[in-house]
Amino acid sequence: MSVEVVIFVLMGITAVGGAVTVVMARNPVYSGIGLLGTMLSLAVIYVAQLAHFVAAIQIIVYAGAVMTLFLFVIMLIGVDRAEDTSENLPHQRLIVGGLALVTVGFGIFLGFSSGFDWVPAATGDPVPESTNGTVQAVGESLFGTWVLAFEVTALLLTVAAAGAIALAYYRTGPRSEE
Amino acid sequence: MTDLLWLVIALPLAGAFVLHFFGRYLREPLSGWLATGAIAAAFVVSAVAAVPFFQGGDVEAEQIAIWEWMPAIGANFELQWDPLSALMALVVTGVGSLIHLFAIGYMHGDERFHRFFTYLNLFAASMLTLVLAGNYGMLFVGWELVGLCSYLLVGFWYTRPTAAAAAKKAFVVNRIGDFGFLIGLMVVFATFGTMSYTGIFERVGSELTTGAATAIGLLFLVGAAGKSAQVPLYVWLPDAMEGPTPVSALIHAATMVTAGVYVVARSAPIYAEAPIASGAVAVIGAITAIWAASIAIAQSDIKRVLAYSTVSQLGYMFMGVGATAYVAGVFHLMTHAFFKALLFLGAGSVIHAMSDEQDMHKMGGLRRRMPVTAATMGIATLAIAGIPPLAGFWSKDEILGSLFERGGMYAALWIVGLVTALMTAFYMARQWVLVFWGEPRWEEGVEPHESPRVMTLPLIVLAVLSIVAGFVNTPLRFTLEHFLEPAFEGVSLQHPPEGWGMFLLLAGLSTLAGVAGVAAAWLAYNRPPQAWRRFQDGFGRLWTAWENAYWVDDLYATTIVGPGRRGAELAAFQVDAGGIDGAVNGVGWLFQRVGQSLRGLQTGYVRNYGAGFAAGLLVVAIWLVARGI
Amino acid sequence: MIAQASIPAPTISWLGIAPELVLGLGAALVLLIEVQWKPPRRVLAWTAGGVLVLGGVMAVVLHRYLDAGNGIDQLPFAGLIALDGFGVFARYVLFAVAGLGLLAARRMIEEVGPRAAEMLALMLLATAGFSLMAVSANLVMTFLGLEVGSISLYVLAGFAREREDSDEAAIKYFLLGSFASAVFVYGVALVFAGTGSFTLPAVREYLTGVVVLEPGVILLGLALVIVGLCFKVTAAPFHSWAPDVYQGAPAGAVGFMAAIAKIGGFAALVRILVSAFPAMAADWAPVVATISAVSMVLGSVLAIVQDDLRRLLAYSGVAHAGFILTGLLSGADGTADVWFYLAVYTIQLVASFAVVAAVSGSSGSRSALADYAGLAQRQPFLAATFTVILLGMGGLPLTSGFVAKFGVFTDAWAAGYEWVVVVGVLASVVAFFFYLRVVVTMYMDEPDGVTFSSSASIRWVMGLAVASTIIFGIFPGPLLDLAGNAIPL
Amino acid sequence: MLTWLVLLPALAAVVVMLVPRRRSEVILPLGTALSVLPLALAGYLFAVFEPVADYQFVERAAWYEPWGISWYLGVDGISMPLVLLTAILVPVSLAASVSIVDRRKEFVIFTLLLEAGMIGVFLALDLFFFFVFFEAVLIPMYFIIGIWGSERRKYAAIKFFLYTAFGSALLLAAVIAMSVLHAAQNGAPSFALDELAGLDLSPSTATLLFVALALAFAIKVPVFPLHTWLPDAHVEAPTAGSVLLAGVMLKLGTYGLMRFNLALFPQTSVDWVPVLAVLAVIGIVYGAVVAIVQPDLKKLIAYTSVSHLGFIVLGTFALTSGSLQGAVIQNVNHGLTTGALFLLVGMIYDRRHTKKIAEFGGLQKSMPLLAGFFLFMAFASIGLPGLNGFVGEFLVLVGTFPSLPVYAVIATSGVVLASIYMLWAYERVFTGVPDRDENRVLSDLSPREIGLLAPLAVLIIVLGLYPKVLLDKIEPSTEAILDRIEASTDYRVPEPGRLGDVFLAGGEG
Amino acid sequence: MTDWYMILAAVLFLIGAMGILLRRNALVMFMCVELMLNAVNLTLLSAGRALNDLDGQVATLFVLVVAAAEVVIGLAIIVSIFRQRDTASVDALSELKG
Repeated sequence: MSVEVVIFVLMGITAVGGAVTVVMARNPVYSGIGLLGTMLSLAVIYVAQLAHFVAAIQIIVYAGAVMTLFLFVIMLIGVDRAEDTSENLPHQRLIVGGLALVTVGFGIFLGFSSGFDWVPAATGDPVPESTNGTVQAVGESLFGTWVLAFEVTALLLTVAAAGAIALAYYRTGPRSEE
Repeated sequence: MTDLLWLVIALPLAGAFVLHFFGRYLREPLSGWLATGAIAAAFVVSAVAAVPFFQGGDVEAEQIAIWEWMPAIGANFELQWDPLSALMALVVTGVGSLIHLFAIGYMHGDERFHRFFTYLNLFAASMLTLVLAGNYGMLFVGWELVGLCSYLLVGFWYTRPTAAAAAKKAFVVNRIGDFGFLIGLMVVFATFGTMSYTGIFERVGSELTTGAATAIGLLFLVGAAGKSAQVPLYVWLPDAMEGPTPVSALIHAATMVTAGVYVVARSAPIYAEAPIASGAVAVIGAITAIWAASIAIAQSDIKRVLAYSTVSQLGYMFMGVGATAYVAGVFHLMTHAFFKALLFLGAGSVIHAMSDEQDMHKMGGLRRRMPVTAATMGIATLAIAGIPPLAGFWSKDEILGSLFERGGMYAALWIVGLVTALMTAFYMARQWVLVFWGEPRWEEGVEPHESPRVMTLPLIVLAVLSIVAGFVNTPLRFTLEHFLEPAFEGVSLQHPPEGWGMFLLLAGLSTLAGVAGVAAAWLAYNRPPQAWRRFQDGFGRLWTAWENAYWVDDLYATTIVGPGRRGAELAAFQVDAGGIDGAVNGVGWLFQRVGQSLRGLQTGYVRNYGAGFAAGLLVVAIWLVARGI
Repeated sequence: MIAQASIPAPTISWLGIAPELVLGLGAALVLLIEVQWKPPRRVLAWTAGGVLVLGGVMAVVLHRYLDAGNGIDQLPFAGLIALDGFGVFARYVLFAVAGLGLLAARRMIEEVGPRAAEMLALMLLATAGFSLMAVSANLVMTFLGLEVGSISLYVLAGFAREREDSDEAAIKYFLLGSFASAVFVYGVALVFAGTGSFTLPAVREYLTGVVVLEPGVILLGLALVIVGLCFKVTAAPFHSWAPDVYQGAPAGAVGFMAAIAKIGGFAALVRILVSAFPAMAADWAPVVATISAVSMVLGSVLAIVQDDLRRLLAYSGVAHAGFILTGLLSGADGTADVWFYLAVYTIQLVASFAVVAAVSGSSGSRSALADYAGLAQRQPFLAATFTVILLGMGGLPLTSGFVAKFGVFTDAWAAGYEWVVVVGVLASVVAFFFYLRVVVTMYMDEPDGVTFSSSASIRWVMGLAVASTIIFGIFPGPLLDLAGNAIPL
Repeated sequence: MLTWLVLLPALAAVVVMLVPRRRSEVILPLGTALSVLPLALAGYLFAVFEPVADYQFVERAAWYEPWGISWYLGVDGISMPLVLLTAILVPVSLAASVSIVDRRKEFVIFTLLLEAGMIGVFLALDLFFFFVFFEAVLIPMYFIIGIWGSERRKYAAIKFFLYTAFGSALLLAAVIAMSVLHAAQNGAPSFALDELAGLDLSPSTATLLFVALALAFAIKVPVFPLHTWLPDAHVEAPTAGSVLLAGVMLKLGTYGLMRFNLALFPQTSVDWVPVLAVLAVIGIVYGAVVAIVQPDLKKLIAYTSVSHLGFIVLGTFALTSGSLQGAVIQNVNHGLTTGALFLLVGMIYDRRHTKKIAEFGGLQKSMPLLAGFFLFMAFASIGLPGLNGFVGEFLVLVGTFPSLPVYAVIATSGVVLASIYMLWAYERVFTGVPDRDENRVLSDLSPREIGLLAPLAVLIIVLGLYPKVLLDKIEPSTEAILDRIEASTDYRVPEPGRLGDVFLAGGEG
Repeated sequence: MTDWYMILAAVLFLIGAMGILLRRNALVMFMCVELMLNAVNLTLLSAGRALNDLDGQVATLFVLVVAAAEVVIGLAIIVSIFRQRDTASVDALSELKG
């Protein structure tokens, strides 16, 4: 049993646990914490898969920036308390449960059918060198073959900035009472 | 001369045309004279064209093409000129001219005077088209056009609801007959590939099976029964008396109603191949003859008596042509045209004089006020009663003789004919007596007077004809028979028995019937009203049945018209509006309903949408993945 | 070891991305001008318009350059984008529709207050995003373009903040949109796992070159990709956001939003299916056919019962998505017809919402069908042109809509999907019903005292749209020829 | 030349469109005058039309090569009379529309566009363009009914549109299918009628296509039981709409059946004769029966169309020389007669503002001329020999009998029923004493109205007495259809005389 | 091993998807979207490793950026709504329907 397996089992459990927390927690703050747990677990798994740079970004961007933003908003709009999680839409849980059941059932069926290969294009065992996600390796790729995509993220951020401004910054006149 | 034969049709047609468009600019009598002139000219033309036939000898029938109409089915405008059509044309134009003349007086003062003559002329043209047609297609043109004119003229006084209804009834019942006639035409075309007389009669021997011939014969009989008012389609004719009396004389006595007889005579070569159809014609004729005669006995309306009499006499003609005694049938057609036209015109004269009174119970004693009318009508009455030597005697006797000679079933028909003759004599004499004899029973303020010359002149001419016309075909001299022979070439004609003995016996019998009828009527009716009422009561319920024409109209109303209308209403309002259209609208409604219920899926809750999305996703995913394993 | 290795300078095909570059820079320019000078909004609008025109010019230049065929790399940026007829046509349609959308939004720009610059920038960026999505030959690139465009549209949907509807539209659009994006990108990841490549031509080569014994993961990825994109193009049953968003979003922008997302979505869908997965056509075509049929039926039937014009147009859009998908069934043979359909339909869509904007006010929500009663008497031009547009969307002969439907149905029939065509023609009859309902309301109902206003820009939109509808209806040849080259690499 | 025939009305519409709204008084005269131009051109073409089977004045230009679509026009003996009929009825309907005051300009434009479309349908030899025109005519008619109709106009307009659009949807599918088949068999798609006629179709394919086409056309005709849109549309439409609807648009269906179903699927046509003949005969009887009791004069006439058009369908599928000629000429006849009847009902409506038969009575007293014209047209419709209606019906019946004797016999009852519904209606409307005050003071026809009816009356007489003007030109084309059917199927047109041996062989055993 | 990573990713994706369907707090729903994107990242990365292809990692970065941009806009929308309605429950936003 290699180290990777150990890491996978441990982190897998925490990741799933975090995810379940996100969905089940009555308090949005706990959901946020759960999400944070999942992200950190995934970061560890990334490291185990030699994706150092991605793991770092995962922690910086997700755990750092994104989650902070989430928690900030939670606090800002004051939903940091337990809420009623009972279902008010008729049949919603039934439907979702059914869908989940079908999905899981189909997944298990696939697992036993042995006709499903997750990475059929893989030619053999992973070669550590080729996917060692150092900053340099990733950077070369990012600024080489992926340069246009990288530039497009600039557009994305412009959109985010302009959108955020448009949505939140200006206040128009008093709301019309309808 | 036959080159100009088309003028026979064209002249009255032109008259109608001119009158239609310019009639309103003509002063009253002028339009009448114009119309009369047009048909008189047609008479002259046809008389001149018929000269070769009178001269005798081997005169071939002629076909004169005018123009192609529907060549695909061999129906073109072409004229047939043979003795039969010549005779018919002469009768139509001759009697027609006299009736036109009469109408100038009769219609005096009517606000649509010129319109009346338009229609009369149009009728004459149509009837001439019918009789001169060289093929069944064109014959049918005339056949229908006379129906149209009948419709127009019966409904001439359209503000009377009864007149309008009668006009419609006449046309519709005729159409029912046409139903058969049209199918007959289809069979003719399907059998021969043409509709022209010559084409058909050439091929009768080779192409025609008995089955087809019988079919054609029976189908033509249906049409003829409609047009010639035979049982069971005669019901329109009594109602058609709503029209002005000259119309009744011209259309419903002398000409149009004889078209059925003409068609059967014209189709003699076909009937010759179909004894069953021939027999059917005769039987129908016999039933009609006695049936209508019995009704006529009890009628009180002067024109209705004549109407039922016409029906009855047409039945006679049918008996004649049905027994293949075509000459006899046509002979009776001709004489009947004279005396029945005379009777109608006389009746018109009476009605005219009595200020439109038609009930004979309110007449009586008119002979002193209207001597000419009384005399001429008396002649006509004797003629139709079959009193020798008037015209009716000869023609009727020839039919009866032929029936007797034919024997078998036809002998039974002969007895029917004899009884009918008795009844005919009775009811005609009854009419004459009721109208002209006895004491006046006029309503207050009615001042009868003799009709003007323009009306009496035709009466006199027709009276003369009613006397002499019988002599064209007597056992002494079969002039008409020889005249018509070329038209019935190749058809074996039925004749009365040979020899004077038989003739005298049969003639004696029928004369006896006639005399007996006249005498009975005289005895019964030349008495005060109470007396003849008692006489009538002696017949009990039978008289009521006759008076009400055996309630046939009611029967038709309850068995055909009523259910038909209810059926139509069912179809229109239940089946069509409810069922078929309901189904169509139901589809629309269904779409709306489905749409409305699907709208329920769009709840507005984003999580519901998500679930729908996920469900769709799952289906697609499973579907695709399942294809990969 | 870390410091020495220098990264080689990438080769940049400036011309290849010139149109999008212009748009991106233009968006920045608009924002800068606003920050710097706070000019009248008219100036901003004209600037944005100019940017669009310039972008369009770039697209034309690129087209000419490609036609000249002087050895240009058709897959620049290591295959991130493809320079092909497909992209050329996509850009034309996108820029034309965006231009019309801008024109239709003219009044909203005036009314939206100080946020005009953001709105214009977002419109330009959305155009750029979907344009990239259309030219992208790489699934990740497609995802990026999709997100650039979609996120801009989320914001536009919520732009009329003074109306609660607008918020609702924005959050619904956003949540479901992100969900769908996640699905899409998961599909991309699985395709990558299955084929080892993000690049469409590479995927195609892999799939045609190798017999994949266990293609489950590829098919799963493909399913997710298809569904993700079907969401964008409002194909049923992934359409449920559309009616709500169209109804809630500001009228002035809805036409633009709806049209441009459809173009981008379909461009990506067609490109991915035709360019990368022709080998799996036997697998995806039945699925697409089913989605198409469901869309046609569901969209038509639901549109019948709508009382709100915007929802009606949304559901009709679902039906149209179904119609367009039928053209996809014959693969590469059908791309020309799909593009023709997309072009004429999106123009009509923008024009329809221009009328909505004219009647309800650019940010207003008054779009109940009853409000259109008597439009013919009050605004004859608007009513007449709208009628032509509606009939065009209905697919009446002599309009471009008919040629478009004819084209895609022919493709589907030729591909052996006769039943889809039968469903399609029947659905188009149902579609006539609801389009005619609008016409009936405009022409045959009496006005109830509502006043309508239309501006010159909206009349321009309508005029252009009607002209294109009729001209391409009678002489579709040139456009069809142009679309005929729109085959993805 | 033919292109101009299509374009002229469209251009006329454009000219009318350019008339400023304030000069609305010139619009109707202008529109009428302009609509005479196509009539003149059609008349000229008719005059120089050679009585041969081939298509004449053919024009063909590629429209979109890759799809195999071409602008392909031509006329033959089947379409020529219909083109002429269209060109005649449009000026008449326009001139009859003085009572339309509201939005008159649009009305004229729609009518002219309608004419362009209808002529296009008859001229198109390319199925694509046939379909285009077939469907395009719906829109102007939809507006004419929907805007200028009476109370339930919206319902009627939408019903009309959807019902017929449903039919054309199937037509579209069939057209697409044929072009795809042509591409599969000959390498390139094509929509040209003559080229599609050469398709090699399996029986099942041919049946499906035949049914799709037949359904589309049957709805248009309309064949029982697909007829219920017709009474609604007719009743609600304004006079001009009814005239053109009954006069021309129904003929699109019968024309389609003859032109396409017979030409493209000879064997299937022969196989399906019983089905269509049964429906046609049901339509004849049923339409007539239902017409009898209609309380609305216009609806009554509408139902008579169901009956009369049944004759045309019957004639078409009886597949004999006479029946086909009869069907073609009956197209024209029905157009003239029923068009005139609708004009007359419109004239009554203009005066009395009702169409309910029960409201009338004795109108002949106040309007003798109108009554006269009505009666004339009624008799033409009944099928009085000497008038046009008879020629068609008689040819159809007599022509049908050899091939479908039983149907012909049943169909003949339609002739009887026709006299019942028409004459009963006439009796109730025109005869008797006018017992309502408003019926007494009606003004008779104006010279303008006479001017509208008189040409139709003249045509009715001319066609009744000398149908050869049309038959000569029709015959080669109908013969060509029969030749084609005989050449490609086992069917043989029955020869005269066969009937005597086979159908009624009773006597000889 | 790769299969297990992929399965883990799939499970996370599924949990995220269920969260969106089950929770009505917009913020939590949005977190679930992030969860799904993380699952995608894990998939990309694991597949890239199995394929010996660094592109998987690079693609992960782009998904990450997209997620960040989405967060910005999503939170802005949520804040905007909260300001108007005092609620973060999406169930309260169901005026548009039918």
